[in-house]
Order: sequence, then structure tokens, then C-alpha cells
Amino acid sequence: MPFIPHTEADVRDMLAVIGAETIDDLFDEIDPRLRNVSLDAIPEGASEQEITRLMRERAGRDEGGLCFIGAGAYEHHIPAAVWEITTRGEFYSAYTPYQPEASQGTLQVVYEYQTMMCGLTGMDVSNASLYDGASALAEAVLMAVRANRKSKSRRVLLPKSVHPFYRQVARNICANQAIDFEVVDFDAEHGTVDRAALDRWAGEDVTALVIPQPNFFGALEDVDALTDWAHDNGALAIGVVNPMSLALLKAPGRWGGGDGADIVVGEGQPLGAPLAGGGPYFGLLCCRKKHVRQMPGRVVGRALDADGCDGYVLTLQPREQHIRRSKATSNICTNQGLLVTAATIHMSLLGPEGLRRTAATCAANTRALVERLTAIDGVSRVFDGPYFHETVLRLPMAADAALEALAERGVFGGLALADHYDGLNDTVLVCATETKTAGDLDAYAEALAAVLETHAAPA
Amino acid sequence: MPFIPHTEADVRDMLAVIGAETIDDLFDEIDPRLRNVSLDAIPEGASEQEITRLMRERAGRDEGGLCFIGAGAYEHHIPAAVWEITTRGEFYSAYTPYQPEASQGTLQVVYEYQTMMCGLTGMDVSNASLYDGASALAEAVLMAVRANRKSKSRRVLLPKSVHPFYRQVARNICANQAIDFEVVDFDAEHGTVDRAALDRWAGEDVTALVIPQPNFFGALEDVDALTDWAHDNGALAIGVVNPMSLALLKAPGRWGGGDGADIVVGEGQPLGAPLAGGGPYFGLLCCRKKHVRQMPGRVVGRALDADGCDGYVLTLQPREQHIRRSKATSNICTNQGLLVTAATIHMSLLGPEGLRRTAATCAANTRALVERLTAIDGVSRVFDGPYFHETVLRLPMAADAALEALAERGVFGGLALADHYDGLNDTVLVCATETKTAGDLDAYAEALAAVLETHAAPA
Amino acid sequence: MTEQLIFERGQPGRRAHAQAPRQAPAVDDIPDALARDSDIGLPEVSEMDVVRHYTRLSQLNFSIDTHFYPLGSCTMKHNPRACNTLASLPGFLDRHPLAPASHGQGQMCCLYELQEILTEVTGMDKCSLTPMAGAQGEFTGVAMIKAYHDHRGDHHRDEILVPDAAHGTNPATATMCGCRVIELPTDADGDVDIAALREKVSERTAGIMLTNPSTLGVFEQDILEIADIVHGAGGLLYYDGANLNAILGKIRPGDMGFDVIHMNLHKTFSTPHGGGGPGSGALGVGSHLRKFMPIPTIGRRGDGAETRYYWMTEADLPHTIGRLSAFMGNTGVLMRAYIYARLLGRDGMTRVAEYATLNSNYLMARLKDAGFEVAFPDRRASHEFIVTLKREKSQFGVTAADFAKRLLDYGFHAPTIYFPLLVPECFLIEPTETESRETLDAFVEAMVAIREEARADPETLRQAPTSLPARRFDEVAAAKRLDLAYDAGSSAAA
Amino acid sequence: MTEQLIFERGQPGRRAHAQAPRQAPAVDDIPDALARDSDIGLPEVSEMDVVRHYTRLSQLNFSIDTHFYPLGSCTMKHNPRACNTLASLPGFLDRHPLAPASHGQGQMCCLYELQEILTEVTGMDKCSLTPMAGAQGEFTGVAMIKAYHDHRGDHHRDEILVPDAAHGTNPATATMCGCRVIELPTDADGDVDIAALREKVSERTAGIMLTNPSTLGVFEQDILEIADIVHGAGGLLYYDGANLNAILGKIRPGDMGFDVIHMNLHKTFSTPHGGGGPGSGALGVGSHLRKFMPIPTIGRRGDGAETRYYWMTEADLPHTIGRLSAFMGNTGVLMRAYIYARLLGRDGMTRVAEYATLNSNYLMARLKDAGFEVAFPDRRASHEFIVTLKREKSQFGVTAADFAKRLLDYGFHAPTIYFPLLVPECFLIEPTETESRETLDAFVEAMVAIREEARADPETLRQAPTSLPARRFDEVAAAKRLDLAYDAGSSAAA
Repeated sequence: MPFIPHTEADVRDMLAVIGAETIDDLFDEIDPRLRNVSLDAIPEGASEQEITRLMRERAGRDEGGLCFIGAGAYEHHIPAAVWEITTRGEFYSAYTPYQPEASQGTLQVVYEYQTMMCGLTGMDVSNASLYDGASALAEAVLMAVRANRKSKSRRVLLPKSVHPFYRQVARNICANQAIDFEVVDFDAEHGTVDRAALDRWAGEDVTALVIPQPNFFGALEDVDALTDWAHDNGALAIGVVNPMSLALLKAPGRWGGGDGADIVVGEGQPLGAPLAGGGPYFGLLCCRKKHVRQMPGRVVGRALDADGCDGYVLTLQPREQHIRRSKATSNICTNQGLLVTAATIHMSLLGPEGLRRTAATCAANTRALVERLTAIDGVSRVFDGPYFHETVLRLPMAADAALEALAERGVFGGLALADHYDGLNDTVLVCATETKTAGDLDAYAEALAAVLETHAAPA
Repeated sequence: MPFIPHTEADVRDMLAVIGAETIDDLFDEIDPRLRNVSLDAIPEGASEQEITRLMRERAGRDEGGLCFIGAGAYEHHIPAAVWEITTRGEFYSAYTPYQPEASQGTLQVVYEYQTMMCGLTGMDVSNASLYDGASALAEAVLMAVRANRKSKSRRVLLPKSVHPFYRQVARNICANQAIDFEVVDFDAEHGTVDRAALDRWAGEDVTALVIPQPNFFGALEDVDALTDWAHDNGALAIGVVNPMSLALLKAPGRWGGGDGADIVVGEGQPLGAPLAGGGPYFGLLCCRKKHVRQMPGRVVGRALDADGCDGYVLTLQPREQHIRRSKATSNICTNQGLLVTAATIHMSLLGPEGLRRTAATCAANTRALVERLTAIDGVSRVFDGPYFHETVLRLPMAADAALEALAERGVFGGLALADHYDGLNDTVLVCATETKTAGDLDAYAEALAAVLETHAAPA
Repeated sequence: MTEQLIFERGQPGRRAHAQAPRQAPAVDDIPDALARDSDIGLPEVSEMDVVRHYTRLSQLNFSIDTHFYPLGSCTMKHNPRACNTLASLPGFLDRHPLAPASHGQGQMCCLYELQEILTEVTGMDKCSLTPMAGAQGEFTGVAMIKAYHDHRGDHHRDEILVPDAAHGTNPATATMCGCRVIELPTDADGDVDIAALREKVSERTAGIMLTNPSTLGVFEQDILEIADIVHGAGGLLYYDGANLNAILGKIRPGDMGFDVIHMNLHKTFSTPHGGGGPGSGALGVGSHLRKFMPIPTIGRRGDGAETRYYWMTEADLPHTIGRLSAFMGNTGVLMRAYIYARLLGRDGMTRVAEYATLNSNYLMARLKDAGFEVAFPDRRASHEFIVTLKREKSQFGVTAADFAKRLLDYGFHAPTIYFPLLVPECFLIEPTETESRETLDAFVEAMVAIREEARADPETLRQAPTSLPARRFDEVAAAKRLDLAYDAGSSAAA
Repeated sequence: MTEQLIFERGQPGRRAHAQAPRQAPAVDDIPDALARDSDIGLPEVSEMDVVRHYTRLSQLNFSIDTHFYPLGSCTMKHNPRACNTLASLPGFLDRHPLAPASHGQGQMCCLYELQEILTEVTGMDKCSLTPMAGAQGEFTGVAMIKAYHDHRGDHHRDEILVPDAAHGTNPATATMCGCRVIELPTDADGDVDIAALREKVSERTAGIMLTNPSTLGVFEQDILEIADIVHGAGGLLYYDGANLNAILGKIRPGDMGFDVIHMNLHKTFSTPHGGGGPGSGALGVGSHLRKFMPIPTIGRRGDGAETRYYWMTEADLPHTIGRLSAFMGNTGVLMRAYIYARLLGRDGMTRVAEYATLNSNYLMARLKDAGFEVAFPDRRASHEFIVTLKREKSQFGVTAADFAKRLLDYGFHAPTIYFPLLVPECFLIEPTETESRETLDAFVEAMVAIREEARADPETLRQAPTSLPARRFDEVAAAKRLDLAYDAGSSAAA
């Protein structure tokens, strides 16, 4: 009976207090037809020792490999302090701070997180996080529809240069909300939003324009022009950003000639979350102050206590589902609290200079990788133009086969784009973060050269 | 400048307050000949990311292998909670509880540890731990010499069945204390103290007799008879025990017909300390109440505070070196605080039933291993008689060569005894703790059979 | 004890030097117009500043690891440390979600087996692990119900029945799925009003959202009849797994007639609540809903040494409602749930329901004996139960909130208060199976002592808490004068 | 806030079920006479009981991670978390000390490199890592000095010179090594009295034990002369590394003329103090002492890809003073020191001395400016310095202990008090290099505020601390009525 403290004497005495004969009697209101359950497919309980050994074996199977995949999840150094502190029981095993007096630790962390997010994005307000970057985009779309009262069309322009999974998630979550998602193609040369395709919507009723920066291809969009276009056409500008890139790139709050983006979302994973096979990560969402009451998710605010001391509380709860029920701004009630804690500690450890160095090293490493790889015959960049820390390369063979051969040599060479984009056969999206050494870059180049040579050799 | 918080402005302002021009000026009292240091052999500082990668590579090199070595350090399951709590900053980064009001956490842990040790050993008093089992034996010998005022000989009988490293350490630490260590041989059949060899000292002035249980060979000594012998001859009985074994074996406080052993020491490692290449472990030391003021090391006692509330303080400090200086009971001033914390949590998680099951599983696994191995032609037990969880096997080839060949097959087959005992060529001390499955035991047996077959095969 | 903000600790130029690359390479190919032209608003502090600050902040929290936390409907039970330690092995943490499945078989095997375990313990046909929280699990379930009807051409079915005692997420989710919410009343025993249900089902009924036991702490006695009524009308039943801990291994939602369910793994499977997340809302479906499952779900090919796990995509599930997260949901949370499930095993799961129910009924009996009024005195408690303090309010002028705050001073986290809304001055109390009898007894003693304080000096309660890092907050003022981020320039707090 | 004993939480039969083998195999071949026949006196508690109890206990401590901890001579500086995390990688933790060296090259490489780093930074000829604490390092050093003389036939050299300001371990160690302690007086500047030294050296002098800077917080100015005098008399110099942090990378003991040294890695190399240990007392020796080094020390053979590390034993060091621990000293501590050394690197080490000294001199200057009396106002502070509160004692009737206890209420751990014994009402204050200027300033403010309290109401200090988990203890009574273990039977505390 793992984790159950009851002794036989406890059970006997407790049943006597209840006035029941057996524990099974406590279920006697339930239809007997429901009370005959077999769980044969579930293994017997194991000791922690047994499970430890099992999990170590399985983790060992998944170890190794130099990872050059990005595409929305990035390998970064995470200081040891981050998770040693984050998993302290007081953070790890607490719940939503419903009783603020007994939860100032969690609440202050979130307030600090919100402040850091505002600093990074240049926006006025941040929420306490959403599930991940993709679902945050969906929430941003719904929020934009609520916030843009002048627009009646519920039309959202979604460039193809946005992460394909994000576009799918946005559509799936908004599926029953009568949102009219319109695709905007990208420019074949630069891999950024095709201005002509966008201009087809000029003058129409557009609720929002989604602006990725960097975009899925790693390329830098002309965010000033896109933001201005949105505002000129009565649309809200929704930025989708990689927070790590913001150390080098213009803050969304300063995009365009006006007050910047209206809503900014992004994947928080680069800020302290391990890759971990896909999650948990967290979605960041910031906005301008005038939209704050349309913002989904939890928010923490500063408050005064009965002694007049500063402290922190959940605020703006009337927007939330436990009060507004079917009229809530969203059904979301959790945030990704533990990830926010990690991110806050992570950002504190990096500080502005650490973040800048990390981002610059990512950019420099990717440039160095691209240089090495494009020096190989038949390998070239697909798009020109500036990029942050990933870009698309064309290979002289099927990308899937090349990646498989690379993986056998211990190199995860990137993401093949053929499945996600027509016309991008034989291309891979590659990324080299600050975790890569010059030797790692060489290893990739050598492995790729060998793979291409083998492929080119007559059978 | 890792870990230094000073900004340039800080340095400037602080020097101004001091009235110095540069930091180097602060060293101006020091002879200039001493101030010109080159540290070329030390690498440049590395980032945490770089060191993380390096250490992971090195740790990876040392991974793997089924370990059947015991000989004083034992692989046991350590619950995850043990070190997650032990390494909490408040335990990890605190120091000796000189200010008890600000150290009740550490102090109460030690008091609980002392209580558990008294419970396990059946002794009256425990100290707060010593460095390790071997040095604890040295301290026990010195303590016995102080405590046994009737004996003038400073003669300590040290059976050969005590761990050879413990015997070396005791001699080395007591080297300048004029202790007369006398070796007592073991019985070739049973591997336990040879009663005839011991009786040579009967009637002589003997200060103390060391009694290992189980002894180095894993064999069980006749502790009742040995304890009585000691007391009959005016000697103190110093037990050297494996605390894990005490779940099954008679508590030293109950050895013999009188009041039991006088001093008990042992290696605490089996109680929550990872193998870790040799340490840190901790030495336990318990004694009868009448000897408490001769006990070396720190001790925690219950005390009342100004409000009359219970709490805990370091006590009996007048014995210690920071007060008694050259007349102290020992020069020891640290205990192994963090290991004691781990052990206390570990013992709490196991409880009496968990400790009993673990010890019984160790014993059963070793018996099962011995059965499998002695079923192989030419492999036999060297000693008969009862044992706890290790024993000595004779192989039909040189043990060193066999162990090397086993290691190549991923099995660490035990410790070869030839280097430590004349006449024990071709023997290995083997141990199978509760961490071993039936499959592991089979793997050892198969590997050994294969090794012996290869050896026996004509070249 | 309070702690200044991290921003108030910093100094321009201060750094945690070990935590960034030693050099900053020049990146000179980013056009000026796109480059950062404003401060990066992060604190400038040393590594020790950070460790000390967040360690101290953590100590300001109540948590399971430090306090009894009987927060009704939240299942605040022991989070075994092994789940965290083992889910954090480097082989698992380093795996990129888009790395080849051939190099992730260790983790995928765990996830597949978790799907199988959850399927068995809920009596469903198949499970998917992608939903990232309970609310997303609800969304997924209702979206699948919609997809099911749409697939059959029943496009007009857009009404979701929801009991008035339901969690707020239920109606909010129904709305997000484009459905109208039809509220169902509760009868005097705390069960759904069957007559009202019969009246409200129709050919527009898409389905019903239920949690059983309900938020009132009682098991819905007519569940089989409810299933018949809804199914008879062509609707489907959705099970909100919020209260699954009450029946784990003892009663199965699939056997009750539910077509789709979600499970809050952070409750029933003890993954950490983490100060508000991450959660995980794993999904179970009946065979008729299988083809609508979200992706990615893990499939298995082959057997024995040939076993291979793979990600099911649109190719495998052409009718899928699609992807709801960028990658594989909260994988690390799922790993913790898997480890927990393996530690419990078959028997352990059944015991969760048994001992959670034992603790709940014992605590209810003790409080009743001590003179507190419980909401449904003639019913068995499930894993939780409701005390109403309306008598204390009228007698002493103290509210449930006052009681709750005073409990904090006694070293207990407060139960859930003012929910469900149906019961006035309500405490929803969930002790969970991992608390000992002594802790429950101490809680009763505290409740009795506080009532005595309420009688003798009600101001003690109204002023509570007095022994915590903060006193009661003016939340109304905070919501009016929103201060959601620290402004180094304007703040006088420094 | 106090916490009952773990023994008071238990119930017979309660268990943490996941933490032991599921079955208890029968072991029937242990003779009855040797078998356990009494209770195993461990608590019987659940896993959650344990987690909650020890988590709460931890919160009762002050620590570096939570408080400024300027405990003189203890070097309470930041313990980087990476050192713990990386030293705890499974490959390192699982290694049996007697496993073949061929399967431990990763760890042995780290330890060898640590020997090399320590050798360079101390200016010695060779290092050994086996001593398990500072006191054992001292013992090793003096034992080697004895071995050196004995090896030369100088058996009569049995006197060890020790300054009167030395740590108590120095004379205690000398005694353990069979030497007589000859105490040396201190002059008015805090340096060793050279005239007295000249007088006391003789053909019986085995050596001198010094720490430099001394415990008085000043650098021994005549160190080269002292070395000449002692060497001239045929004695050797032993360096106590307690205060190495003051000179790390800046001045080297080897250059000062020391023949043998120990280093407290838990101080200078930031391995955890752990509530009192484990420490580590790594040893450095001059070439003439090399052959006496303790075992095991790590050696290296070959180069490049052929490099192999091995354990040096008696075979390699026939004159060794031998083995002082069962295995390889506190290996895990050494791994932490290695990681720390690599993070610092060459420049980082020098900066340790520089900024530790800067902080110390700054804090001394600020306290002096604030009107406190420092022991050696005309000397530079080393990494620590002494304030004497004798004036406050005579003016206000409050002691250094009262000041110290009141500092706890202000959220600062107290400095070392009443040591060294030479200075009355003494505070030995060591801020370390990792504290920020703001923290030092806050400490000065607290000192000033407390002095003001002493003036206005000295009872405030005498009653302190009042805000901690405990008030002041009656330690005299505790030492008289020894209660060193909980007795479930007789205690009324339950």
C-alpha cells in the first residue's frame, strides 16, 4: 500500500467512528453492478528500487546524439540552480495560490515573471502563462476577436511562415468559434510574409494579423511594416516570438510606427525548460494595458495587506471560469506554474547580459554551421536574408533519408520540411544553439559529407 | 568572475570608503617577494555549461557494471526523497550549529540520528558521527584507552577478521600514541576469531578487544563469548558492526552475559550514502552512558529555552578541542553532518520493517548467489558457518585474472583477498545486496562459468 | 518575513558569471531596424542573490510537503519524490520532441504503457495523453463529442447539459466548443434532478458533462439511469475526471456509461501541482470515439524484441480533432504519472479510492460529532465532503472565509471555500488517502478551537491570519488599481 | 514554530511501503544466539510524514542559501548548485571504491586534475586528497613531519610550536601525534612574537603550525623570517589552510616556506558545510615530504589517449604514513571542489582572495566609521577581521553573545564569537567574496541599530533572539542532565 499511512488499528478505529463495518461499506450507495472491477492489464505495484532501475534503463536507451533540431523547441544550458530550487517542495507541491497569505512565494514569483516578460517584450502586461506557445496563439486569436470591437469579420490572417503546428493548434482550438483563418503565403526568395499576398486583404475587415518573429524558417520578418499594415487596416497585431531572440531583436512593444504589437505570445521553453520530449513548456502572453480585461489566464497583482504591507494576489478573477462560468474569457484555469518558476529563476541568473551572450552565441553558432554545411557540394541555403538561430538548407538528396543516416551517426540534423510545406522537398531546418562547440559543428559537417558521399556513390 | 557580485562602481566606492587606490593595495603589508604568482598549470575558468558537458562525459565513462563487491561499502537502494531533502539549501549550506536558536533543524536531525543509532545498536549514547568506519575504530581505541582506567597496558587486541583497511587506519592514527596493537588470528575453518589465539592473552592486562560483527569475511563471530571474554579479562569490548546487519543480528548492547559491548563503531554508509567512489560516508560511534565523557566528536542534547520549550544544543563541548585544546578527547571537530541527515531520513523511510526486509533480502540474495556460483565446478566456499551478506569463495584460477575477465563482461565480481591475507590466494569476497535480481545473479554465474571455461581451455 | 523583489536587489552590471557564454560573439548581420533598441528588462544579480532570493520565497508558501492541504476538489496528496527524480533523468530531459522515434523508445514505451494503464483503470477503450490540463482535457472531450455528431451529420446537436454544481470550467469549455450550456438542477440529496434531466434532453442534446462523485462530495446514485436517458436522446456522456481519486480502481467511468473522459493526472496520479500547474488532462474514449482522438497519440507495432512505438498522426487517425499542443503535451508530467502508476500498481490504485474515502468519511464523522453541520448528513462522503458554516455565521458573525484564514494560523491550509456555490458558507474538504489519522484529528481539534474563538472573540477570526508572512489583502483595491509589473522607475518600494 | 520528533509521529505498523523489498525472504540460518532479540528502535512513519517532517525541520535553519552568514574562520560563501548536481551524476555515485580503476577513469581523472590544480595554487610539490576534514589534514601534516624527522633519525624532535591565537585543533592535533605543544605569544600587531620564537626553537623542535593570515585576521608580516628561524633550527613549517581563502591565487604557502599544508576544501573550495560536515582536508607537500604522503593518492601513467589513472599504494610510496580512511576520503566532496575549481579557473581563484579581502576591509572600515572598535585598527584586514565589543559591554552591560543573538533577530547569522580568545568580547567577522556591498551595508545598519537598542534598552539584547524558532537555551543544565536520545517510554513530550 504505497503512500497510505493507515495501520490496521487506524482502520478499525476509524471505521468504528464512522459506524461502518468495512471500507467496502463506504461504497454501499453505489450500484453493485459498478462495483466489480478487474484491473488485470495493470501490473502489480513495484518498489521504488525496481522502478528506479527500470527508468534508468529506459532513460539510458534515449541518451546521446548531437541535436541540431530547433523548430520550436531549443536545447539551451539550464543552470543547475534553476531546477534544484524549482523542485523544492514548497514550490513543487503547492497549488494555485487561492490563499494569498499562505502563498506569497508563488505569487511573488509570478509577479516577478510578469515583470520580466514585460521587460523582454516591451509590452505593458503579462499573464501568469498559458500551456504552451501553440495554444497561446489560439488564445491570442480568441482574445483579439474579443478585443477588436471595431472588426466584425472574425477574420484572422495567419502567415504560412508561422510554425505549422501552431497554425494547426490555433485552428483546432478555435474550430467551433467561427473564426475565419486566412493563409498568407511566403515569399519564395526570403521565406518571409509575401507582401503582395498580404495586400490582397488591404482595405478589408481584418480582425488580426499574426506576425512571427523570427518565423518558422528562422527568418526575420519586417515586423515594423507588418505591424503598421495591421494597424492601418484596423487589425490587431499579434506577435509570435521566441523570447530568447528578444535579446537581439526589437521588442514587440516597439514594432511599427505606433504603439507596437497589441498581443504577443510565444513559447517560453527556451527560458529554462528542458526539451523533455515535448513538455511541459509554457506559453507566454503579453498585451497592451487597454486589453488587459480580455486577457485569458491567471494574473497576479500587487496588493496591500491589513498592515499596509506590499504583497501579491491573484487579480482580475472575475474574467475567469470559476466566477463567470460559460461567459469566461477562456476555460483555462491552470497556468504552467512550475515552469514559470523555473523561467523566472533562469532569467534572473542570465540577466540582460547573459541573455544577450546566449542569444548571440546561438546566432553565431548557426552561422558557423551554415558556413560549414554550405561548403559541402550541393548544400545551399533556401532563403536569403537575415535570420536568428535557424535556417533552411537544401540537400542534394531526400531530407528524410539524409536525417536518418545522420541519426545513425549520432547527429540529429534538423527537421525535414517536405511534410509541412509543398515545394520544400529535400530541405531541412537546422539550428545550433549556444550548447554547440566548434567540434560539434565539425562533427555535423563531417557526418553530412559522409552521408552525401555514400548517397552519391554508385550502388 | 564567477560568484563575485561586485560591479565596477561597487569596487570604486568600496575602495574609497577603505581609503585605498586599488584592490592590490589591500595586500601591501605582504612581502613583495610573495606577491608575484603564476598559475599557468590551472586552466582558465569555464562556464557552467562547459563543465556540465565535461562532467557528463566523464560520468558516462564510469557508468555500467553489475556490482558484487562489498568489503565495507555496499550498494543499497536509496529513496529519492533522501537526497532531495538532504541537499535542500538549509541543510546543505548551513554550518555547525554554533547558534542553536538558528540551527534547530540541524540539531534536531542529529538528536533523532543519535536516538536511532541507540535504537539500532542497543547502546545508551551515540555521538553525532565521525568521518568513516575505519577512523571511528581508531577513535574507539583511543577512547577505550582513556576509559579503561584499570588497564595500564594500552594493549588492544585486533583480530585479523577485522577489515584490513580498518586495522591499517587504526594503527596509523594511533601511531604516536603508544598503543600496543596485538593481532588475533582467525580460525581457518570458520573465518572467525581463533579462540586459542585469543586465549593466549587470557589473564594478561588487556585494555580492549575489538569484535567485528559480521567480520570482514561476512562471517558471524560468537559475539557473546567474545564480549564475555573481554569483560572477564578486564578489557573493554569494542564492536565493529554493519548497521544494516543489525536488523537481523543481536544488538551490541545485548552481547554477552553482562551489559553488552562498551563501545560500538561502524561504517554508516549502508544507511543512505551512495557508493560514490569511496565517500563521503560516516562513522557511527555509540557507547555506554558511563563512558560518555570520554566519547570523541560532537554530541547533541535536549535543552530547555528561555520560554521553557524543548530544543536541542551541542553539549559536552568542554571535551572538545576548541575549549580543551591540547587536552581534548580528539582533534575532531566536524561530523559528517550531511550524511547524518541523509541517514536519518533514510532510516525514517525504511523503519524497522523496511530495514528488516532489506537486510533479509541481502542475506537471501547472497545465499542464492553462493548457491549458483558454487554449482560451478571448482568454486567453493572457503569458510563454513553462518554469514550475513557476504562470504569468501575459492576459484579454480587466480582471482585477479578472473575478476578482470568478469569486469570485461560487465560484472564486478568481488574483492580478491590475496593482497590482504596470506593463504587466501584464488579467493574473492562476494556480496549481493537487495539491489540484485535473480537475473543479475544468473548473469554473474554465467559470466563466471564462461571465464573459467576460457581459462581452462587449452591455449 | 517578507522578501524584496529581485529587481530591488540588483545593480547595473552585476551578473551570475558562470551562467552565460564567456564571450559575446558579434552578430552584425541583423538589420538595425530589426535589432533590439531598448533595455532588456531583466534583473542584474549574482548567482547567490538568486539562490537566496528564491529559496527564501519558497519558504513563504504552504505546500503538501510542509502542511496538511485539504483543498476540496484538488486532491492535494503526497507527491512521491521518486517521480520527480526519475522523470528528470538526463536521457528523458534531453530528448528533442522532433528527434527520431528510434532514439526515444525508452520514453515512448513509458507513455504507451501509461495509456494502457489509464485505459484499464477507467474502463475505456483507448487513451490519449496530449491534453495539457484538465480544462484542455474537457475541451478535447467536448470537441470529440461535437466531431462525433458532425461526422454522423447531426450538426444541430449543440446543447451541453451541465449540473449547476459543476466546476466553472465545464460551462466555459462548452462555450469554447461552440455549444449552448443547459444547466441542470440538483435534488435534495445532492444528485442530479432526474425529472429535470428528462425534460431538458432533446434532439439538440450533444451531451452531458458530469463528474462523479460530484462536486457536492457524493456519488451520483442514478448514474446508470442518467446514462440511459442521455444515450436514449442521442447524446453522449462526458466524465470530468476531477474527482477520479474517489473511485480509482474501484468504479470505472467506462462501466458507468461514459463515452469520453479526462483525468487530472496532477490530482489522481499525484504529479505536482507546482503552484498552479503544469497539469495534465489525459483523455479516455469509448471505441465509437476512437477515430476522433487528438494527435499525437502513441501507437505500438510488433512484439517482444521487435516492439516499436510510434507517433500516430493524421495518417493513422484521419478523423482526428487534431493537434492541441505544439508537441506532445506535458510529457514530463506524464512521465511522473507513469512512475506513480507503476509504484501503485493494480492493488495500490484500488486502495487510493478506499483510503481516500475512509479518510473523508472519518473526518466528516468527527466534525459532525464535534457539532459542525455537514451538507449531506445522510449520504456517504466520497473522497471529499462539505461542511456549511452558516450557523456559525449567524451565531457569531464570522464567515467561512474567516474560519479559513484562521486555519492558516493553526498551520493548516484552508479547504476550498464558497464552492460549490449551492451551499452557503461552504467548506469543501478533501483530506486524501495519504494523510494519517493523527493529522485529521488535529484538524478537528483546530476547527473546534476556532469555533470556540469565534464564540469568545470573533475578532480573532476576522483579523486572521496574524502569524503568516502577510495579513489579509485588499483584493478589491488591487483589482481596481492594477499593478501587474514592477516599474523600477516609479516605485517607491525600493 | 517547532516540530515534534519523528518518533512522536509514528504508529506501530505504519510504513513507507515503496521503500523496501515487497517481500521479506526467510533467513533461517542465523543461529538464535546471534539473532536480533530486541526491537529495532526506528520510527514507524509514512513517506509523506518523512518528507513533511524533514522539510519543515530544514526551514528552522539559517544557512548560506537563506542568510548572510559571516562566521569568522568558516568561509561561508556561495555553494554553487552545479557542484552538487554534477558531482551527483549516476556514473559517479554508483562507483564502488574497490571497483577496477579501468572502470573509474572518469572520476579518477577529475581527482588527479584536482591534485594538480591544488598543487599549483598552493605552490607545493604534490597534493593528496585523502584527509577527510581539516583536523585530519592537520593530523596528516604533523604525522608527516614526525615521519620526516624519524626517517632522518631525529627521533628526539617532539615539540610543535603553536601560536596562542591558533585554532584549538592545532594543539589537539599535535597531542594526537605524540608531540608536546609549545605556545607562542602574539605581539601587539597581531603577529607572532619573533623574539619568543627564537627563544623557543631548539633541537627538539619538530615544527610549527601556522595559519596565515592568522586567526586575528591579519597577515603574518614576518613569515619569511619565521620560516628561516624554524628551518634554521631543523624544524618544518605546517600551514593550516583554514584561512586560505584570504590569499587564494594571490600568495602561495609554498612560496612562504611551508613544507606541508592542508586545505579546507569546504571553505576555500566551497564544498558544502552540510550542517557540520563532511569537510575535506586535502594535503600539499614539499618535495622532501613527498615520500611520506598518505595513500591512496592518484597517479597518472601515459599521455593523450593512453592516459591511465591509478591508485598509488604502499608499493608506490613505501614510506607513506599510510591509509587514514577506509577508502578514498570524502570523494564526493572532492568532486564538488574540482567542479568549483574548474568554474573559477586561474583568474577566478585570484579574484577570490581579492574580493574576499575587499569585502572584509570595506566592512571593517564601515564598522570603524560607525564607531565600533576593531582589534587591529592599523592593520589591513585579511578576509576577516575582529571587532571587540568590550566598550559596549562596560557601557551598556551587554556582551558579545547578546549582540550575536540580537543579530539573529535581524536576519543575520552571528559572526564567530569569543574566538580568538586573546581579544575580549570578540566578533570574528568574515564576509567572504560572494556577498554584495548592499548586504554588508545592511549588516552595518543592523549593528548600529543594535547598539542603539543596547543603549536604550539593553534587556532587548539580553532577551534576544525573540523571533526565531527557539529562545536562548540553558546549556549548562543540558550538559548536566544529559538527554542525548529520545526515550519513547519515559518522555512526557508526546
